[in-house]
Amino acid sequence: MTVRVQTDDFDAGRELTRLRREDLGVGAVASFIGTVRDVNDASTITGMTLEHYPGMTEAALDDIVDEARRRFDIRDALIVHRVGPLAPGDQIVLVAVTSAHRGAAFAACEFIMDYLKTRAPFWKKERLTDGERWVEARASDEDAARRW
Amino acid sequence: MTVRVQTDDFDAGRELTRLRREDLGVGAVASFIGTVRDVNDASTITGMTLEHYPGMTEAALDDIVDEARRRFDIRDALIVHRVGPLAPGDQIVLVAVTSAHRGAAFAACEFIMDYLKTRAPFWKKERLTDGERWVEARASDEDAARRW
Amino acid sequence: MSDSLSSAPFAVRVVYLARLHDALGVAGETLTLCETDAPTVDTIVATLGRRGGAWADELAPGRAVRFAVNQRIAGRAQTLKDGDEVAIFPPVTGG
Amino acid sequence: MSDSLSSAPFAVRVVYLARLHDALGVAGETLTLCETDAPTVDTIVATLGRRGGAWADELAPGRAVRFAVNQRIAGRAQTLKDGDEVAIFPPVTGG
Repeated sequence: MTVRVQTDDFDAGRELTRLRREDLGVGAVASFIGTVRDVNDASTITGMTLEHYPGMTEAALDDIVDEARRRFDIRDALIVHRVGPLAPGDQIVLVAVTSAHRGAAFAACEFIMDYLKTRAPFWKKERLTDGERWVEARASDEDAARRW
Repeated sequence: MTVRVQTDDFDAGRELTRLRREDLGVGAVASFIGTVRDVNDASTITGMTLEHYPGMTEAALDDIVDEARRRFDIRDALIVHRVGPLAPGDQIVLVAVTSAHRGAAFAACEFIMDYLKTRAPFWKKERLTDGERWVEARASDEDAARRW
Repeated sequence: MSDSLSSAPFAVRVVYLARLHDALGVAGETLTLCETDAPTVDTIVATLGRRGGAWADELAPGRAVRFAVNQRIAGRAQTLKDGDEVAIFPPVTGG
Repeated sequence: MSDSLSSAPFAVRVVYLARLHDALGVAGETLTLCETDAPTVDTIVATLGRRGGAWADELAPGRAVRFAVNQRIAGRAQTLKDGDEVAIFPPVTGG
């Protein structure tokens, strides 16, 4: 079980290989990568900065992974989340879950993303062609987290 | 939209990068990797052979991806499925889906796996310490496919 | 078999896959059908089942068997025409 | 403020994050509270709101604001003790 917050990019393929390595009980690896789009709410995005609450971030992510392990029959899980300045196309977050059978891996991966979106202390500030703006939280993310 | 059936292994990281490359409208990449476990139904598995129906396989996978595109708001999708002899730990299948928002990518990825498990002409023959056996289809896979 | 116009015989390629290939000991064969029978996938299953032995076992009612006609999933009622390829196989287990 | 035993003043570190940091123009400050008030997160919100201006705007009832006490998500009713760190921030938008 690994949680990392970093400014550097990550190599998703290598992270997935490392997560399941040596565990021949793994039959399923579900993963999610969030990336920076070049448009949001009809505005062109030239980049964004991801801010976080350093003292709290890792602990919040650890709690989410712990909760996923309690709810789903999974073997391991990984969250890597970037902070700092990012450009369109850049990777923001990687969530990966291993399990024996695919149902638990899919469910835990989506659960972790839904909880991360509503409980982990990250904030996005978008750069537009004419200034900056803080991204507003979406009601749909609250709805997604309440499903579980 | 890409579908490949091959004996060679695949590099999941490179496949994911290629799938979303150049498309700055992608905000979400959901993926699944199926791997060979070293145990199944309480027997030790020393390897397996994946057989398929060559004339039909690609067309069946194309149909599944087409159906996913009709049902979900996705930008692109990829299936890579291996055939031939495999060892425990080996990768069997990669399914990856890109979309603007994560809900569609997660749903389409799981949909494609559920349909692939019940509609694509692949069969697994496991090697045990004392012989071989054809893997039996699971009722849970039929149930999973019927959810959609 | 008659070769009159209304009951022309025609050929269908039958392919056996996975467990059926192993159990029947052949990868495939060509069957000649009669147009007057309005043959379907079920006609082939019945014909093969009458061979007895592994054929009767593998194709017995209640055995989970799936079909494709010309590389598309098909049901037992699907009608056949000259040149069709009929595949017979167990439920799939890929992924 | 009294310094009698039953109403000892104590210090709480308050941290402003993301949009609140920008709008309030400070990253954080130390507030002194009185034990007799049985102070909660809401005590801090009310105290800050009375400053008017951006403080009143950002912390007005109905604005979506979230809290953490000692780096754990907390509600407005959570009581505070000496040395606590209270973070005030908008709903999160990571991932």
